[in-house]
Amino acid sequence: MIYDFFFKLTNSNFLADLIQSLLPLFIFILPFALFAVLFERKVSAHMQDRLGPMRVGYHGILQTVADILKLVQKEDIIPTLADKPLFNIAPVLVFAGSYLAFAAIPFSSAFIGSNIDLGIIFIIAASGFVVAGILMAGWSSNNKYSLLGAMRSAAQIISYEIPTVLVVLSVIMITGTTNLLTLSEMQTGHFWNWMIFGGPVMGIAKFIFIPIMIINFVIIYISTLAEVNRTPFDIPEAESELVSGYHTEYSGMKFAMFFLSEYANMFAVSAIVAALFLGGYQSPIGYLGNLFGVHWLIPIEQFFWFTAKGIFFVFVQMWLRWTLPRLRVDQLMALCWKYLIPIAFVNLLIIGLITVL
Amino acid sequence: MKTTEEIFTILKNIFGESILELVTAQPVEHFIRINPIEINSVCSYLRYNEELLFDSLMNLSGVDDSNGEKTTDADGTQIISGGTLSVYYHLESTKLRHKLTLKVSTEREKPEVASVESTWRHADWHEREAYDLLGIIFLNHPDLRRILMPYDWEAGYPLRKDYKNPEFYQGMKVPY
Amino acid sequence: MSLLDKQFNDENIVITKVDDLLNWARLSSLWQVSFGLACCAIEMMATSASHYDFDRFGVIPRPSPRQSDVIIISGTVTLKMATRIKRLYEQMPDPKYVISMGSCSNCGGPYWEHGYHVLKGVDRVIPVDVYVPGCPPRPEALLEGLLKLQEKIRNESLVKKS
Amino acid sequence: MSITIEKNKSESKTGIRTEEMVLNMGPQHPSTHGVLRLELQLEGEIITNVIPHIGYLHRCFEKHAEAMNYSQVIPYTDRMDYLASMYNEFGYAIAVEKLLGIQVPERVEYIRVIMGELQRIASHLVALGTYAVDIGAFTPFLFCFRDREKILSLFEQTCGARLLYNYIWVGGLSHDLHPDFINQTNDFIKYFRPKVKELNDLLTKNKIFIDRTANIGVLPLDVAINYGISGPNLRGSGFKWDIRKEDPYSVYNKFDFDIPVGQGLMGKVGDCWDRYYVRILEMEESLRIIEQAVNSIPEGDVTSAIPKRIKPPVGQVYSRVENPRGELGYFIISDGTINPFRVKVKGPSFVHLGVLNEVLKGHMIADVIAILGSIDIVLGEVDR
Repeated sequence: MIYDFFFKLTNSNFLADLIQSLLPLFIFILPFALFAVLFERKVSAHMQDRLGPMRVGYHGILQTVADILKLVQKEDIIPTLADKPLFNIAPVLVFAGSYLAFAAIPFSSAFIGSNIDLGIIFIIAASGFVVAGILMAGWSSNNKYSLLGAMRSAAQIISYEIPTVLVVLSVIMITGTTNLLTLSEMQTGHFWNWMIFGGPVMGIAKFIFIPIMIINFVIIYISTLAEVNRTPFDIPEAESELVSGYHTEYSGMKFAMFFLSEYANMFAVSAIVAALFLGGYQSPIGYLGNLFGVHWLIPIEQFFWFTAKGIFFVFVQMWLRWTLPRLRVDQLMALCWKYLIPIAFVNLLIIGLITVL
Repeated sequence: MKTTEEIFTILKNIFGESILELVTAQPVEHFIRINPIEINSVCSYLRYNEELLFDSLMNLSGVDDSNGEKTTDADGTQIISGGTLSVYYHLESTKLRHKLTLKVSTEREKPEVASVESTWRHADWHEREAYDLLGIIFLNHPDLRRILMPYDWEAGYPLRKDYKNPEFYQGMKVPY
Repeated sequence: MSLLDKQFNDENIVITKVDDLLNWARLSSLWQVSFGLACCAIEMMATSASHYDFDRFGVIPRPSPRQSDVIIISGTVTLKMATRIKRLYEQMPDPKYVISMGSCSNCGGPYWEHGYHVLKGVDRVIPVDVYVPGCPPRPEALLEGLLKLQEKIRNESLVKKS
Repeated sequence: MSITIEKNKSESKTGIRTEEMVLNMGPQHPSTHGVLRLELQLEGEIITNVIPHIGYLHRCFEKHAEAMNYSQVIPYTDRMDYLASMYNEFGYAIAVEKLLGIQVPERVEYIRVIMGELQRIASHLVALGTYAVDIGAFTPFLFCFRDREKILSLFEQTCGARLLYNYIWVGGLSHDLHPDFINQTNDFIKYFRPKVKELNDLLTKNKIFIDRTANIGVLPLDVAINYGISGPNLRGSGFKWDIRKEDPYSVYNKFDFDIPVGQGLMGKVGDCWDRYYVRILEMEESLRIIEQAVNSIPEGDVTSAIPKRIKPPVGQVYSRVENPRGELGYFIISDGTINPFRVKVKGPSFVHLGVLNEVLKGHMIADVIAILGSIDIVLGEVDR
């Protein structure tokens, strides 16, 4: 839709493509990271009987802007003993990796960076890309805390990718597609068509699917939480143990890249969870656009629903962070390998059996 | 429950000459003076004997008795020569609920005391502290290093009464 | 060296406006090194806790000195610690600021006379921007110190003072 | 931030050269509770040896005590264990009073006990709050500090200071209580009881918290006594030992309170969780003492027994009190002048830190923080 609009306007495939892919970036993703940082500080403050930033703009709205502007001004320190090329590339890789995932996320039926057929697989691959950046950062800093943080991080992200992929696989088995747009379209209608309630399947199979899919949803939420290193799985950057983990030695803008990509990642994984399980951009109650017959309103409403779902999950992540203590490395691995993976695997088998039958 | 006097008699019977005297002239606390080289064997007896069972060392403190000959240097610093450094041991039995104070005195020029670290692990750091601040050398201590002051502190032992502060430490001015 | 590190010879509207913006950013997001030394550190913690809430001014503790802008020397600096503080200060990226909190780090405090192991004032090893008196200073005093520091930053300029 | 001191190099069977990693924690580290430096020798994430380096906050208390007169020492005792200043003064005052052989009025003793117990709650709140941060939960820390502010404001109204009070003097107090103190303390007790429950809900019974602390850092009783451990750490190991009961001082024998001990509810007796939970229970016991004391406090003058000039006879005394962290002992030698000849302090934190190597071996890096937080040290007292 957006593509058509711009194609008519510019009469050029290339420009329309470019605009379509850059639009989400500028109107949503970049501002989102800024918003999320402030949101986190406000959420934490209000949970702790505080107020949070108050002095910069109304209730501190401009706090993150000031933070980023300040980080730009900071001296860019490269430790003498650091591995300079790797040290410089690492934040860019992490930043790119986490923003790459946004390319395939369907914000609404008309608003997707790139409608790839292998959408979900692409997102998983792109987020796996981040690990390389983190390892580079940890290794090249020549700091033991960074190294330990990076090792923990790599181990954690790779381990938790397995339950994520198993759950994604079970969704793919039911729907038979990896295209996120198609997947979202299949969950259209009311909320009982969402994958968490068994998806568009009808009959007895649906009632078997419901408990399984709810368990799957919990598994994928936990493992995405671990993939973005949030509490209770924030051991790679555990402040009280490893100072700040793999980005201990980074200052100025390079640190800002890690900082922003962390928050971008939070939304990316929430978006995946929303797209896979909660109907993506589908409204749970129908559209105003349909009601009044204003069809151009629908994509905007879809955009609203999608971001609302995403931000809700981001909020839950924050809520957990400011409530729970963190796990230890071995407990974290035990949770993944002893509980999440077997359960996800059993779920996958059951779903496979039912779909085959 | 045993009083200091009773314990003194028990110890005197067993260790004889190593137990020097029982001091009761001062207010509040009475104590037994012991030969500094024998202190560990006395302590391990005190700890393991069924009647005494002093399983807890409450405190170990080194003291500069400041009882030597005092001379004043040309630049006004006091120098003490001769006299003694002492170590006080406060023991307690958590089972029999009695307490005891021991004192050993050693020469200022050659301050050597047997370590009680092997009897109570607690004494480890206290002895290191006494070494650090007063320069009392504990024989047979496994790890007698400075503990509070920097490892490369060369200006002597600060709690001695004739200690003089250095002017500079690693390029930083020390006096006000 | 980036453009922002340069100093300009003459003043003009662009530079002063950019100045204002950059100073505003700097003063409203002063991240502190989460680093405590002694008694004052408890008051510093109390300042970041609910009742006084340092976060209102944009101050959040960062565990790593590489990511912080201000170091609050909160307590007695001993000779053994002084070299570490100096190194910590050197690890911070420019522009960086120092608040000396409490009498001990201002001048040795109650330990000035007999403290054989106390550095009489942290300014003997690192430059200090704001001194907060008190033993320990109340959280309000620390907040006042922060506001003074903000005032100082507000008056910084890229223009060379002749 | 980390410097390698020395590396133990060895050849493994495969011919690959391996090195034991030495990780330096501190003196500036977010969770060393001050300026402690731990040299950890690691094999992967497992600790093989720990060498604590202390003295980064050595403020020469004992030298100052020799150079000041008896009443001038009190502000310096405040600055040792700065989280429990009231109790440090309390212990020092008792020791000097023993040396002088004077009795203080009953009202003074009551006020000292109330202040001491309020201080115990405040100190435990900091201990529990920072422990939560070490484990990774931020919110309980801020809740604890919020409640601690209430106690500090009680102190502030009484003596004008928030942290270092100089309130308990030899033979008396600097001021009497202010008129509204009793009411406000009663209000505080009413306010605080539900907050303990809140803390329990948020942290104590959290599954992750239990996983992180139960069966970690087990300190067996015989090791504890051998190392001279006291206070909540000793009680966490299951030994009912509290100087307030065993060797009563002041007016503690007039109050009815229990001594909580670690029972190994979540794991072995003497683990981190037990030590943590003993502190929670102790706060409730302290509330009980305060409640009894404020409601039976006698009238009287608080400054009448303060001697004009403190000049004890030649002698010595070792006097100890139950500080929030354990047995705080003052060994004072008097040579008959107005200055103490020697004051040696046995700080509980100093003693407790010595046991670290024993407890830590074989645990993981993450447990270092859990164990260090659970033994609750204050560096001001370790280094004095």
